[in-house]
Amino acid sequence: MIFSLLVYAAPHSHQAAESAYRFAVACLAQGHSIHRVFFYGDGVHGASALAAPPQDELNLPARWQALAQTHDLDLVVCIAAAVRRGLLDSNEARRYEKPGHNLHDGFELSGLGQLTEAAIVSDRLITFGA
Amino acid sequence: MIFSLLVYAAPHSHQAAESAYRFAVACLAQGHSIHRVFFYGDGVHGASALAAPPQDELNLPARWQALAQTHDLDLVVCIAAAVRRGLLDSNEARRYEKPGHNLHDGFELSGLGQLTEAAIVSDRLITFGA
Amino acid sequence: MSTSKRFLVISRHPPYGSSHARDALDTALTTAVFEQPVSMLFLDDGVYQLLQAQQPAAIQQKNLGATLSALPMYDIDQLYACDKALQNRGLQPEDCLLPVQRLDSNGIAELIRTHDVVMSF
Amino acid sequence: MSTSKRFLVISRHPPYGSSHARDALDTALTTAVFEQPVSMLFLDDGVYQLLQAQQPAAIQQKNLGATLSALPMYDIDQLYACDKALQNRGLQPEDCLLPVQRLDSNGIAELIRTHDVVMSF
Amino acid sequence: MTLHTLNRPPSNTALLTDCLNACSSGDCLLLIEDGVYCALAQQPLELPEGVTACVLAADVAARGLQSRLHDSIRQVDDAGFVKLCCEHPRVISWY
Amino acid sequence: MTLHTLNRPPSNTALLTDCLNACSSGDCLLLIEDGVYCALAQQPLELPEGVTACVLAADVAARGLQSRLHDSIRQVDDAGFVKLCCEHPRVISWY
Repeated sequence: MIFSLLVYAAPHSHQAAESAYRFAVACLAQGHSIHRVFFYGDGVHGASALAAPPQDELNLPARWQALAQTHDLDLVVCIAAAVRRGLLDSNEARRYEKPGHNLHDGFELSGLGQLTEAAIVSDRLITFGA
Repeated sequence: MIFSLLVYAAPHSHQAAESAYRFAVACLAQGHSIHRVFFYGDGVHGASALAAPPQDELNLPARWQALAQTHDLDLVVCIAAAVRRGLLDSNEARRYEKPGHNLHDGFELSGLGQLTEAAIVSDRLITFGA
Repeated sequence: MSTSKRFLVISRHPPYGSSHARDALDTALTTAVFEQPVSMLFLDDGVYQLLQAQQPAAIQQKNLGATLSALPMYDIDQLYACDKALQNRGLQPEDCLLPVQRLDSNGIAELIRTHDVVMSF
Repeated sequence: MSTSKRFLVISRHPPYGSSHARDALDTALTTAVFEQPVSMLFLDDGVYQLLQAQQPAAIQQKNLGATLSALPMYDIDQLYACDKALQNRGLQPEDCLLPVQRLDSNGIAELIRTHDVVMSF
Repeated sequence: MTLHTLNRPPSNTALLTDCLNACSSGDCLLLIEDGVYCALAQQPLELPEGVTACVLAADVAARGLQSRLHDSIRQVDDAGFVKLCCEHPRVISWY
Repeated sequence: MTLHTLNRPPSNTALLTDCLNACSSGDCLLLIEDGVYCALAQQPLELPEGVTACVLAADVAARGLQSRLHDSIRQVDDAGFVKLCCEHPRVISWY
């Protein structure tokens, strides 16, 4: 079956961000495929390249990237939610004349339409929110 | 009177972050002083140098910096909360070997003890949370 | 995107205090722009979004009510609200900035069954 | 920091679902490290933090119960909980990982009056 | 005397109850952000004896609630919020 | 048939009520994260007819609730969560 996930909670603040990752791992372990993980609202912080959690907490951006590489899944961050919250790729950093960028490798910024598209082409859309 | 504020909510996600700023402005306008604004939990995102909100929304990190310059107040971000959430100054970026840093000018990372100290030396500690 | 699904966006939060209401609305609008049929259901404090005369300029936020009023222009005209949520808050049809169909529990459960994708905020 | 104030940290949230409980605990511990007298009050679902046998390894979180048990070592021994919150959840003293004084509404209001700084999470 | 601020709607029953139970006579409750929905005439607040309630005017206007407030509740502006903080030696935020 | 996930404790009465009201016969309610507190024997859930409830085992263990669950509620692991999603054509998250 084809799944897509909507992550609408920030890591380290709400367990929902971690739950989404655990669900994705379980999903792939059972042979299902994940079309896209879409990060929206505070969920965008799950794509930060600068997060340095303590060793006994999950480094979710790194985990997501590793999962995406192994299983060829799409990690898309809502661009409008990201930009206002200070999560930029190099393009947006240039556009807004900011001194740096902090989107983790393996993620891309795109529009909310990618959520709609994911819902259309997937058999299931599962939201993890707070 | 001497005030300190505790900001425990992220801008653009919870109004509490904006309420704290409005309160600070009103406070200073009445001739009170603010010893420190302490950013904790998701509140740390209020100190992002990369936030690029739409023009009709407040750019809180820039506003706080301007207020701090004019009124000589301390903007302190809880270092433990910040580092796990991907908000780093240049020191922490080096320590954790991250490719960049994103703490807005005018803010500094420090320990939770700065909240205790603020509560001790201020006449009032007001929390804005979510 | 040839296939089309029926989308339902549930909005449970009041406006302005958090970004939930705005995010729900943006999701519904985007879905409509992608030419998918989309309905909106207001539950709990979400019904407060429907109140007229919102003036959020003083708290430096965009007027959510104004965006809501524009929903029919985007072909989002299937708008529903929990009857009990409206009643408990004393909200009459004339208090609302656009007409919604009032549903009881059975109506809500049935509405869900007639949609393919349900997103709640 | 010669002067000293009496601190009260209120903790209203259950463990693990959000960072509120951990943040409240870290605040209390830091206050104690800075040699200020600090009390903790558990309200609402915050009383679930007191439950024994927490095993958060499976959800990759630190054991909050273990940290709570260490509070007396940091001279945080003024621990209070809302009696009604415990009762409604069926929590007996023997279910709890450390002893707390149970307070009714009057007791809670009085506790607040005897503290200088109150931080709620 | 304590100033209590509360920023959630009354549907958050546990929060409102805890806040009201924690009040002593002479305390003041200031409703801000989504807390202003607690000030509506439709569902009158049951304040403990000796406790007064106010709302932050900007939050009331933002939500279109000007005509729906309960009579007994006073509106304050941001300066009034600061003044209330000065008048009460202790401020607790319920959120 | 719909799978409903819910991740808040029962003190969030409005959320739980909305979720249960939205259920049809044949639906399943999966309690996750802080939602597992809804599964305790102490305050039994009033499920609509034809609706079953499960809890996510890791979240139960994390909170020390193993011995406190209501008899009627089945525990599932992460794989079971995925399976439930497959068995129900529609998934709604209540949070």
